[in-house]
Amino acid sequence: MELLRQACWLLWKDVRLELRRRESLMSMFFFGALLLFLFQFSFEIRQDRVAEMTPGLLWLAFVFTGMLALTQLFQPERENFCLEALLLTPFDRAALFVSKVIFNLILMLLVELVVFPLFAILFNLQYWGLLPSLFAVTFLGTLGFCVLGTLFSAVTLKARARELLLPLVLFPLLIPVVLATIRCLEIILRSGAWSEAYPWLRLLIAFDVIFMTAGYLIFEWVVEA
Amino acid sequence: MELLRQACWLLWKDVRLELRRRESLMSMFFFGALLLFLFQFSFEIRQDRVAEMTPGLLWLAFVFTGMLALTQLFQPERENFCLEALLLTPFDRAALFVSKVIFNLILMLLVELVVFPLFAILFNLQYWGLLPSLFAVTFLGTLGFCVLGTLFSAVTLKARARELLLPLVLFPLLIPVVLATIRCLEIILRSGAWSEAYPWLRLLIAFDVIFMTAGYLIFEWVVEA
Amino acid sequence: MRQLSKAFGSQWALRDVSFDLRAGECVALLGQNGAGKTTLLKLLSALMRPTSGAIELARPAVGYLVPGAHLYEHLTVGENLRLFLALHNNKKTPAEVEKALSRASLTGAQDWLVSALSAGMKCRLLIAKWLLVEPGLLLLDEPYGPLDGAGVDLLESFVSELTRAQTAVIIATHQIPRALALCSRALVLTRGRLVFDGPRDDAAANLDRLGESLLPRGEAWSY
Amino acid sequence: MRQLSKAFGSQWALRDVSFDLRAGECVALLGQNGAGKTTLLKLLSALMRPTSGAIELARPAVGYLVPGAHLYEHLTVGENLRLFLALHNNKKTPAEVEKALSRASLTGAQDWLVSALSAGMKCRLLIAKWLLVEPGLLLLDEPYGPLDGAGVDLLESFVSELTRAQTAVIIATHQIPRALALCSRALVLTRGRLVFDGPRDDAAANLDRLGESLLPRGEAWSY
Amino acid sequence: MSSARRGSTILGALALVFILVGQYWGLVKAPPDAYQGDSQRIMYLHVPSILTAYLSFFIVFVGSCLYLWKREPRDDILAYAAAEIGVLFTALTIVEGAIWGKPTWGVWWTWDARLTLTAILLLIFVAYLMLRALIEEEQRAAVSGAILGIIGFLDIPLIHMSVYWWRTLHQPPSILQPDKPPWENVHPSMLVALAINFVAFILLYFYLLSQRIRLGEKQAELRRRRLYGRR
Ligand code: HEM
Ligand SMILES: Nc1ncnc2c1ncn2[C@@H]1O[C@H](COP(=O)(O)OP(=O)(O)OP(=O)(O)O)[C@@H](O)[C@H]1O
Ligand SMILES: Nc1ncnc2c1ncn2[C@@H]1O[C@H](COP(=O)(O)OP(=O)(O)OP(=O)(O)O)[C@@H](O)[C@H]1O
Ligand SMILES: [Mg+2]
Ligand SMILES: [Mg+2]
Repeated sequence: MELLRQACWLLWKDVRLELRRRESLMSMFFFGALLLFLFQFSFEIRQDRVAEMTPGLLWLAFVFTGMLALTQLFQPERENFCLEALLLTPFDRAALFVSKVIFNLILMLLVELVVFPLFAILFNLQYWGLLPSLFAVTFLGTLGFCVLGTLFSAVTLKARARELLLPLVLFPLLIPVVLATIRCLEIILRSGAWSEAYPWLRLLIAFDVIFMTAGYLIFEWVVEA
Repeated sequence: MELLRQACWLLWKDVRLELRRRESLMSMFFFGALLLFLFQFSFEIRQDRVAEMTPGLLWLAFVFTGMLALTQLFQPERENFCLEALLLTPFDRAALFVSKVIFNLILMLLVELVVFPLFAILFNLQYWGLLPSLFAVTFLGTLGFCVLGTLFSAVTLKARARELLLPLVLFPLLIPVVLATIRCLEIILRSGAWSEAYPWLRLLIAFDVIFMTAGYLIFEWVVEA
Repeated sequence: MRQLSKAFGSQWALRDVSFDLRAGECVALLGQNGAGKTTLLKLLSALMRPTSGAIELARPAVGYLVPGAHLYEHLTVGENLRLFLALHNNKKTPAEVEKALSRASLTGAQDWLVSALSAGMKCRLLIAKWLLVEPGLLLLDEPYGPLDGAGVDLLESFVSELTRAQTAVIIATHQIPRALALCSRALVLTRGRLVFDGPRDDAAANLDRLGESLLPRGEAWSY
Repeated sequence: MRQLSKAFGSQWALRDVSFDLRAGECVALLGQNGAGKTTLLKLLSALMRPTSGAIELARPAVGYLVPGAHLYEHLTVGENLRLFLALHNNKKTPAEVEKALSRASLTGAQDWLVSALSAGMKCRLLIAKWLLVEPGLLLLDEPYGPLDGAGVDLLESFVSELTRAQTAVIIATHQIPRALALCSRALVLTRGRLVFDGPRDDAAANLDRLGESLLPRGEAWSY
Repeated sequence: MSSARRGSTILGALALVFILVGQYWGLVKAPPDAYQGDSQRIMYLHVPSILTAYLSFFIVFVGSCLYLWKREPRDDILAYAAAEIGVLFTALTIVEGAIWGKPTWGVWWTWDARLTLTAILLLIFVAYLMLRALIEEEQRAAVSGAILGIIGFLDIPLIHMSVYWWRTLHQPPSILQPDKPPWENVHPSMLVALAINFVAFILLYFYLLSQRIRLGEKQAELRRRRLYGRR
């Protein structure tokens, strides 16, 4: 697959840029810890309320990380006309989209991987058994977030006025993704029953598929001259 | 005052750039709105708990959107060696600090101005009468946030993994601001009594004063070669 | 190239420019500051869309060299080359890469960050990159600027190699004597219009008439 | 300038460079790619700290001109000038600003965004900026690159004006004939060391010996 | 140079002796706590560790100030070294506390003011190390570190105040109060054990610090050698 090969190279480049040393990963870990501290200071999270608040808090952490990552996502391409350098090569434009989505996803998943257990320890939650399902749902939500976010971030790369409309369309689309994920998490945490979560889950998957396809198709137009 | 004159020019420049591109404001508004929706869907905020949860939620939303602005605060200076161009002029380095603090403050206050009423509407709150005091406290907190945030946004200008590093460095240092602001807001919402909030308020003011002074004195080292 | 025009806002940067390029031809693109040289090259490289007109390319691979741009500053020299070669679907061996770098006097700089290179070294690196990619049409935008004597030699031998390999080359520059010595044909732009298109000797003879400020006062421009 | 040295990591970019500058002197700074010219200028402009050695300046205002850099792309020409003049504590009137712009052939470009300027126009804008600021020491890093003939004339008249006003000027360039014609003194760097410091005629006579690759093969470098 | 090395070695040896004696005293000679039993013995490590961590923060501050003022690489090495060892001791305190907390309180962690403060301390130290690691250019990294060292130190009293108020003004103090040991009826040998361990930790701290400084100096020396050649 030509597309995948190119996407891998682009991904390799981003990863290279990010981790010349392993400290970036460490910073991820402490970042997760920090967010939980912040929550603790903002709301008294009492034991009896934790289960109820968990999905919201977790997603707050993830969305925040995601947004921060998005502002910097295309920074390497902004500098020194590197986007032009990429466009001069005959690569499939969608490969850039795929690689940035994956890069963003990796970053967020790493934070999530840290935050989940930390959350459990610090707030004394007993959801170890549910962890796989929680993670699966979160993954779907994160994917949707990354896809939309990458598109959004690519659009702001260009300052042309007419394209400022696109974020206006894109951004509200994030809300259903986040909503569906939170509801799913809530249901799983409350009852552990997948069956109840199905409608939300289907919605989530549908969103992911639609946005990925749309992004894949639209991206060439977004970055092209 | 030479310093103020220079700071005004630098501020004028930032405002000009922002008006032309609207990059920071747009992403901040979107993110702020997204956070509100997130809160709305994930925490059932009942009337009896409002006083307790509102300050945390609001302030968290501000801090997070503020973080977003901070990662982009020095973007214009990063491009095209403009920071060097500034350093070539014999201006007082502290003027850059002052101007960026004020600019960041303006951005955040604008966002707060929108988020406050939106929040009130979304959650059916009746705190219109308290609005001035709430705003005064929030202003003090926001100022503290902007002061340290600007300082470390400049410090981490050349760091890798910047979007994670900045909050990592900043948040632990901001804990007094976060705690003090939230407590003040809570006290005001609960009882409307200033007297109870005094110790916190004093702490907040002390924080603002100490770090404005420290930042002012130290900033020269931050940007120099 | 047919009737190429480009407007920015309400202003024409390029007005009805038409010309043909033969394979293996080397063309000097001359013109005052703001005449539209860079705009023309960007249109040719498809980094910009023409407001009107169309471009037809026989071999679609277009190389565009702007000194100092188009490199990831925080990747090393080797990483930059590997990335771009991979995206160009170019299967050069490491030995060939090493050879191109040594031609550009960058041996041993493989593991340097690009941000640690001097201006001339970055330009040499870009030359090495296009040397490896072998594009069908190469556009050079003021390539002489940061190069020292040896660098100019490298650039010119690189260009003549390419033209021998049937690549068309366009050089936009203000170093008129050097460019005319190297190229067989010249295009002159003035305020967005193509005012001259012909063999270099005609250009050299008519230069004063074509653009008043192409040469500094009193410059002898023998080649 | 005393014993100036600068190291990057474990590598010297500049090694024990010492020289004095008199007011009103014009110095050509020559050297191969990577010789350390840019590094030296950055040290002089205090944008970099020397690893060892010290710089003493009689008049502290240092101007540093690098074509294409040091401008806010998303501000207009006028806004850029106003900002930098204000920060330089320079109280030029709008009429004077207008005059400097018209000297740089940028009349009417006041309200253009800098990102809409061509490379040469940006360079002219920088010249206009330093023309207005009148620094005590001006450093030029490869200023000829993007300038057309008229631009070179502008630059050179600007430089001679400054030297007449007792400003010292250092020009780092690969356009050796032009630089030597303009300057009274030359410095030659080779791999970070100052190998020549003397009047331009000595430099011109010894150029082949000083750096093998300063000039392209067979270039006649009369001035 | 070599006398400094000898001093450092003596420091290390002394620290070792004191640690051994202190451990003997703490683990064997001091009686078990009346309420907590043997688990209380971890206090003999716990309290000295946090003390050295505080000391560390102060040294980072001093080193940072000196560096910004004089620009001597020596001061930067000092600050960096102190920060690294500070992380070690702060982390140690938390781990010991957690180990202690499990049997006494039944949880590893609780949001008590003192615990929170220690954790924030750790986060600041860690941020310091991250900041330095993620900035490529050496001088930049040193200056950035110095700034964080100073600001962080100035911030400590404010953080301290806010965290304590957070726990006291806001809600009744938690049932768990690690800071109120029954001093009235402490056995004297408990105090002796604590004192010996204090000395031991301080000695250990300075030993580690001197070693870490030596390491930093060696690295600087190595860089210099690469530049100037062997001399
Ligand atoms: C993660 C858990 C813990 C942390 C981070 C922690 C941190 C600290 C700190 C910072 C101090 C020094 C405070 C000062 O002198 O002002 C301290 C002292 C002390 N801690 Fe802990 N601690 C933890 C758990 C515990 C536990 C579980 C106990 C025992 C039940 C305990 C008992 C003590 C005692 C007895 C002192 C010294 C006496 C005093 O200053 O009043 N700590 N701890
Ligand atoms: N992005 C843009 N927006 C608006 N106008 C532009 C833009 N880019 C170029 N122009 C205008 O188009 C004209 C041609 O610019 P171009 O960069 O092609 O000139 P050039 O021949 O390359 O000049 P130089 O020799 O100085 O590099 C100029 O008048 C310039 O102001
Ligand atoms: N930031 C940096 N980090 C590491 N090495 C650097 C850095 N900047 C420059 N160098 C190295 O220092 C040496 C001198 O570079 P400098 O840019 O001063 O050369 P120059 O004389 O300006 O060359 P040119 O004519 O190509 O512009 C080069 O070997 C370069 O690789
Ligand atoms: Mg051009
Ligand atoms: Mg240079």
